[in-house]
Amino acid sequence: MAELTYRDAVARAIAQEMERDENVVFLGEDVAKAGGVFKSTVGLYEKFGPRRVRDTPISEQAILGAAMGAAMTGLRPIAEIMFADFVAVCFDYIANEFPKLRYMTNGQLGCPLVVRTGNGGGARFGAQHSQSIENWTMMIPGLKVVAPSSPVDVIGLMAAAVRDDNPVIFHEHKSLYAVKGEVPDGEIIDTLGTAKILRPGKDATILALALMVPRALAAAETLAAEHGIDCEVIDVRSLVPLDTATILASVAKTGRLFTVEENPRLCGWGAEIASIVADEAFWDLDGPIVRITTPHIPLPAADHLEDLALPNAPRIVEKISRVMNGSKR
Amino acid sequence: MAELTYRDAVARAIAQEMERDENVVFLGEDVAKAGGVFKSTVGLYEKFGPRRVRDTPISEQAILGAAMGAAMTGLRPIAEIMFADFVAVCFDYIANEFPKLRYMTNGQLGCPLVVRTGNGGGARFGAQHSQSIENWTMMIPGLKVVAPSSPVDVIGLMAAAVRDDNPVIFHEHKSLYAVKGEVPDGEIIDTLGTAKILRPGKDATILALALMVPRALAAAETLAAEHGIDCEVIDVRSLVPLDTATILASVAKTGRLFTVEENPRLCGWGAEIASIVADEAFWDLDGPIVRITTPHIPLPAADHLEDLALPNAPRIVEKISRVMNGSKR
Amino acid sequence: MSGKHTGSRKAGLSNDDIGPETRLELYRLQVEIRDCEKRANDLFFQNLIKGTSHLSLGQEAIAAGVAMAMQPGDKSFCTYRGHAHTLARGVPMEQVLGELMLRDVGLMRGKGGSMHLTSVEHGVMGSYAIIGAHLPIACGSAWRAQYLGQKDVSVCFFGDGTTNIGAFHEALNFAAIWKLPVVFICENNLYMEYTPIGDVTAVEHPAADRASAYGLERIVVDGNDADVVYRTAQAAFVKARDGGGPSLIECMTYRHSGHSRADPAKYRPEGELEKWLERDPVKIYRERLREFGISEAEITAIDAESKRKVEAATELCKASPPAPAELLTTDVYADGGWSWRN
Amino acid sequence: MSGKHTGSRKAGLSNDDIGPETRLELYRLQVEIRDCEKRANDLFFQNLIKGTSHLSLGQEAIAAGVAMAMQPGDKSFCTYRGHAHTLARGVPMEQVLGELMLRDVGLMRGKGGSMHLTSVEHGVMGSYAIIGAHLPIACGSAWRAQYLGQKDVSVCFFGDGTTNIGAFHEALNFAAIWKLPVVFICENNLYMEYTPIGDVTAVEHPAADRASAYGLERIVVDGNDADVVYRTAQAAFVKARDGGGPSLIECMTYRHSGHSRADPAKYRPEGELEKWLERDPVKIYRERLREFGISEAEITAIDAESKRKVEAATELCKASPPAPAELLTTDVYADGGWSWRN
Ligand SMILES: Cc1ncc(C[n+]2csc(CCOP(=O)(O)OP(=O)(O)O)c2C)c(N)n1
Ligand SMILES: Cc1ncc(C[n+]2csc(CCOP(=O)(O)OP(=O)(O)O)c2C)c(N)n1
Ligand SMILES: [Mg+2]
Ligand SMILES: [Mg+2]
Repeated sequence: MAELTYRDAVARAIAQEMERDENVVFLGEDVAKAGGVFKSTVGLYEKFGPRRVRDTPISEQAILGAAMGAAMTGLRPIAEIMFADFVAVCFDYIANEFPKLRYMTNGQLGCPLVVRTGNGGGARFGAQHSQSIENWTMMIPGLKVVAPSSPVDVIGLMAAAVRDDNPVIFHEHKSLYAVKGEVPDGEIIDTLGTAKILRPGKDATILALALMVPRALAAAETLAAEHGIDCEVIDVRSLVPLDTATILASVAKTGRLFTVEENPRLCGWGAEIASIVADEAFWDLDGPIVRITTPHIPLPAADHLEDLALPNAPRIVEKISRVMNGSKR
Repeated sequence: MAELTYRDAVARAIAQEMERDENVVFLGEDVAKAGGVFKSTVGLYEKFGPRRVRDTPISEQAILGAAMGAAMTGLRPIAEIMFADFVAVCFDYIANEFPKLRYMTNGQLGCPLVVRTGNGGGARFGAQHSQSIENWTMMIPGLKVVAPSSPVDVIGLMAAAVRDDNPVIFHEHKSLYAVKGEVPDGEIIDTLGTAKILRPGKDATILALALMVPRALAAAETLAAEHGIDCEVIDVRSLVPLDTATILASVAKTGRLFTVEENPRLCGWGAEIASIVADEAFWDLDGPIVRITTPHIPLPAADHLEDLALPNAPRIVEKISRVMNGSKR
Repeated sequence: MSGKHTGSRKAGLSNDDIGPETRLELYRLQVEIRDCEKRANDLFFQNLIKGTSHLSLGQEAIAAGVAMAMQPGDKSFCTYRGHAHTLARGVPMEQVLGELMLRDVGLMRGKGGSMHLTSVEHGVMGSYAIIGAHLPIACGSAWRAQYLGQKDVSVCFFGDGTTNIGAFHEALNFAAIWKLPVVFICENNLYMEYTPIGDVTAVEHPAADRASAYGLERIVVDGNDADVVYRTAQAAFVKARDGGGPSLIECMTYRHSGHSRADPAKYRPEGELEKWLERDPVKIYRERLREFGISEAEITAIDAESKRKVEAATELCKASPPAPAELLTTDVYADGGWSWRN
Repeated sequence: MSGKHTGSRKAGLSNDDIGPETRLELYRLQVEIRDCEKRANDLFFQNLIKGTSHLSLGQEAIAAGVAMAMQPGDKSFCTYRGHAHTLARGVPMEQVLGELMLRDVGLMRGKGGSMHLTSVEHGVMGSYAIIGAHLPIACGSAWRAQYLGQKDVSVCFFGDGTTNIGAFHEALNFAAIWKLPVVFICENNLYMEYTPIGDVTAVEHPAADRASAYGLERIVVDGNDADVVYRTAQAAFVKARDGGGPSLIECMTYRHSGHSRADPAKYRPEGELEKWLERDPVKIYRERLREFGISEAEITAIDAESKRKVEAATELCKASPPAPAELLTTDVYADGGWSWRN
């Protein structure tokens, strides 16, 4: 058991998988000699050498295209797209190539690769370097999509992603890189498609992802202490596959659902889950489903404005307590 | 009043706007001399000449980038991205450039342009030429997004889009190009952000878009005739801005909501609307909100398989009648 | 048509580096592609082919010449205009026509359609319908070969219009700096869909005139002469296998039909097609065989066998049912299914 | 550093096409950019600049030389490394530093941040932070000028690393075929973020060695000599204004600091920085002024005035509040608001 940052967990996870399987290779911009712009891949180049850990030109399409070509012919590439926002310049691979290959070829070819991205806001980087793009990837059939919130989940889910025979988009959160957590020694493997109940509760279910998880947890403590509202907090972790069983069971118990989403509102992951619950658990619901999201705006650079935009614990507390008190239950 | 195809309505709409405003220019691949691969822009080159109607290389990023640069300095470009799927190769402009320019520059610059795309399935074109990508654009703050279902709406909404001072994504449906409809003579202008109740009803609200509109209407007739279920059918038309007033009023009246979406399920426009209704109209609901969508898969090329995938009138009837009968109301 | 490798005519049988066996094979491939493509065209007009399809009529020499230079294990990355390249690697006609007809007998049982022909068994690693996307993908396949020390070459086919999209540029630079065993074949048929390539390209030879931007040699060849294509490709493959890195070959050619099934190609200047029909690759090659003393009987036998194959394949396809409905949701994910939730 | 326009030194004051007035202005611009960038660096270490920032220390001659050659109405399209180009067009320091400090006094009142400096009033049409995106955008601005018969030129600045992304390729071809009045200025500072450009590029001069792929002239110049940059840009602008189409100019330079605020630039080989410091553009230019007989007093006055400006701007920014909270949701749409529903 050791304390590890989320940042160092990334490097450890990749190292774990590269050690296990010689076919795992890693490429991206400034990822090798420099250890990545977020310093999340420090040491990999030294450990695995220039054959397996490769710096690329600023050519995101070439990075993802090459990863795909290698994946479909036998390798297990991990590709970094530095800031998640840059997924937009290589979106063809995300939307049209990776996820359709197996289907279009009737199973003749597969695309076992992982795309890592530095996702999310909070670093005052402005509108083109701060987006939460989980829904850009969740909406595309044929991908798997995960977004860990803790160092141990980074390792376990990365291992599962690398070993998965499908294209997996792995959203790391930039504002979590410095966060520390306990991580067991030895190999860690987790399971895609599993949500985690981080705080059991009986009055309401709160779903959160990545940076929103610690905020939801903090809010739940305040809601319990100051408002007598006992929330169950679930870290969704995996958007595809989606652990609807855990979510539906929780809503069956609590009767109320809140989502805490960093994405701008429209078509966020919470919308999809809300629609599932409003269909399949409608009769379990004791009141409205409420989504707490970033407003549907680009993100501002200024610290005080960015802080206003992203959901935080006080806003979660305010919203949930108000909704729960106003409930016609 | 004349009968016009949806295809010809596109050309007429563009001509109407180009005649009105010399700053309206039109560019895209094979759009000028050849009149477009869907023949939807035939005659514009002849009418407005090579200065205003321009063929481009296969360079979607250059097309959208050039449209943006022209828009922010005074022109009113209409750009064609031939198949909506190709939005993936120029998604940076859709996601990171057009919609953030005004915000990032604190209002110093705007981006008044229209991107037309041939959207949707039904033509047996396979997984990379058949997608419904409304949600790719709806999820991005700062865009406006429309998807007309009839020739007259094509003209009116195109006029509104060209005159709007914001970037508007205009999703034409490939499988509607041959559809005919009555169109009044003279100038036609419509309003973005307005849904249309095409069939009033009291038992359930059905929301549909583009190709799903005629199918929802057909289903509603069958539901009324054979199942005694009187559905209100609303053509959403504009995803952003979204006419939530019309939708919420309808649900308040009917108590039931169904969406008919061509997109693969996850994070479709129906998810967003379902989440809005499950929040704001929860107490109006008499039963689950049910989304009828294409399954979350890439689209197959084979005709019989594609027909199975896209929602159609029988499937809509089957689903709605089953759900309405099983209602615990 | 300038540049390297252009001259091909040999004075006579002496000093023939290609030889009659290969020549007959090159001929057979071209004829079979020609006949199969013509049949595809007929089937479309009989409404037996739905959706779209993009023929290589007139461009057969490139598919044949490159494929003949390939070895088993080499990988082809094709476009929507990929029937020819798929057939050239030995994929049976009924699997190609069957996919065009969206029948169960098709290569992907109708799930992919004409634009996505794939036969991994024959080294056809997919046909891609988003312009430019497969150039980086071919780089990745070549990277795998380099990484694993495997000796296969990845070959990527694309058109003149494709050279103007960003992915072309990224792939060429990437292949060059990593010295990847990949060969890029640009089939310059003078048009993108309907627009002449010269109207939208800053250089005369859209691929070759850009080779130097990636430190590569400028290569333009007569793409209607299968011998020329064969020799040029062979040299590039040897270089790639020897660790010499990528090549970019621009083959000048012309498509006899429209861009896709529905295009009557009215945008062509008068006489252009006729001029190119004189340089029809099949015609050229038939003369070549005669020049090298191949008997008329041998030629006719190949012609007849090709027609027979097309007939047999057509019948087989017509008799084939559509795929079962269950196929709709198979193979989205590696577990064979489409489940995105529990 | 080979190619056109390289030689710049004049024998003496005679035959001086630039003249003392312009020279003093070129010097002033470089000094003010230098001082302002240094101040930005200090402010970052005082934690008064949050987020990121990318300095042009060492690259001032390019910003100054190009801006001096521009006319009012000409349009600049910059990158995240755009403070220098913004200042060079005459934007007051406090508006630049204010934006870096995310204060209300900033150009965009803190909404955009350091990577998106924009001052339409001064012809600065935005700074773009997605590599390559603004090259096509600059084409569009140039297209507008051409379309409306306006005589302004659009200038697009970018780095060496940017030449390897697809948008570069699309924009260059597009500009060339439409003969657009746009000038592309590549600041080759030898590195992308931390990776030497030579490690990831197939040619020595990432921009100039690709000019021919777009039918353009090969131009590489000494980017640390403001006179050279000024003359080269002037020629390109004249050509653009005369309908001669685009130019691509590669300016060789070096950044004295790391890529962005937090980068200590340890990846540089020993002695490299020192070598380039000898060719410091400000130092070079100070010597140039002396060479041309400008008095020490005049030089010192400019230096002093620059320092004064930086101090005044810093104080103004420190005193500026953050923007009011209401700004969060303004100017998403043209109606000034953010409403996506009724
Ligand atoms: C990104 C993208 N843009 C546009 C298209 C539509 N399209 C299909 S084929 C084609 C022309 C391609 O021309 P070329 O590369 O010369 O190939 P050819 O069809 O002549 O073989 C175009 C524009 C596409 N499939 N993908
Ligand atoms: C599409 C995209 N990929 C990667 C980045 C991250 N990035 C920011 S600056 C930079 C290096 C750019 O190098 P260069 O073009 O030489 O400009 P310089 O910073 O040296 O001025 C990179 C990779 C980005 N902003 N956009
Ligand atoms: Mg072509
Ligand atoms: Mg650089």
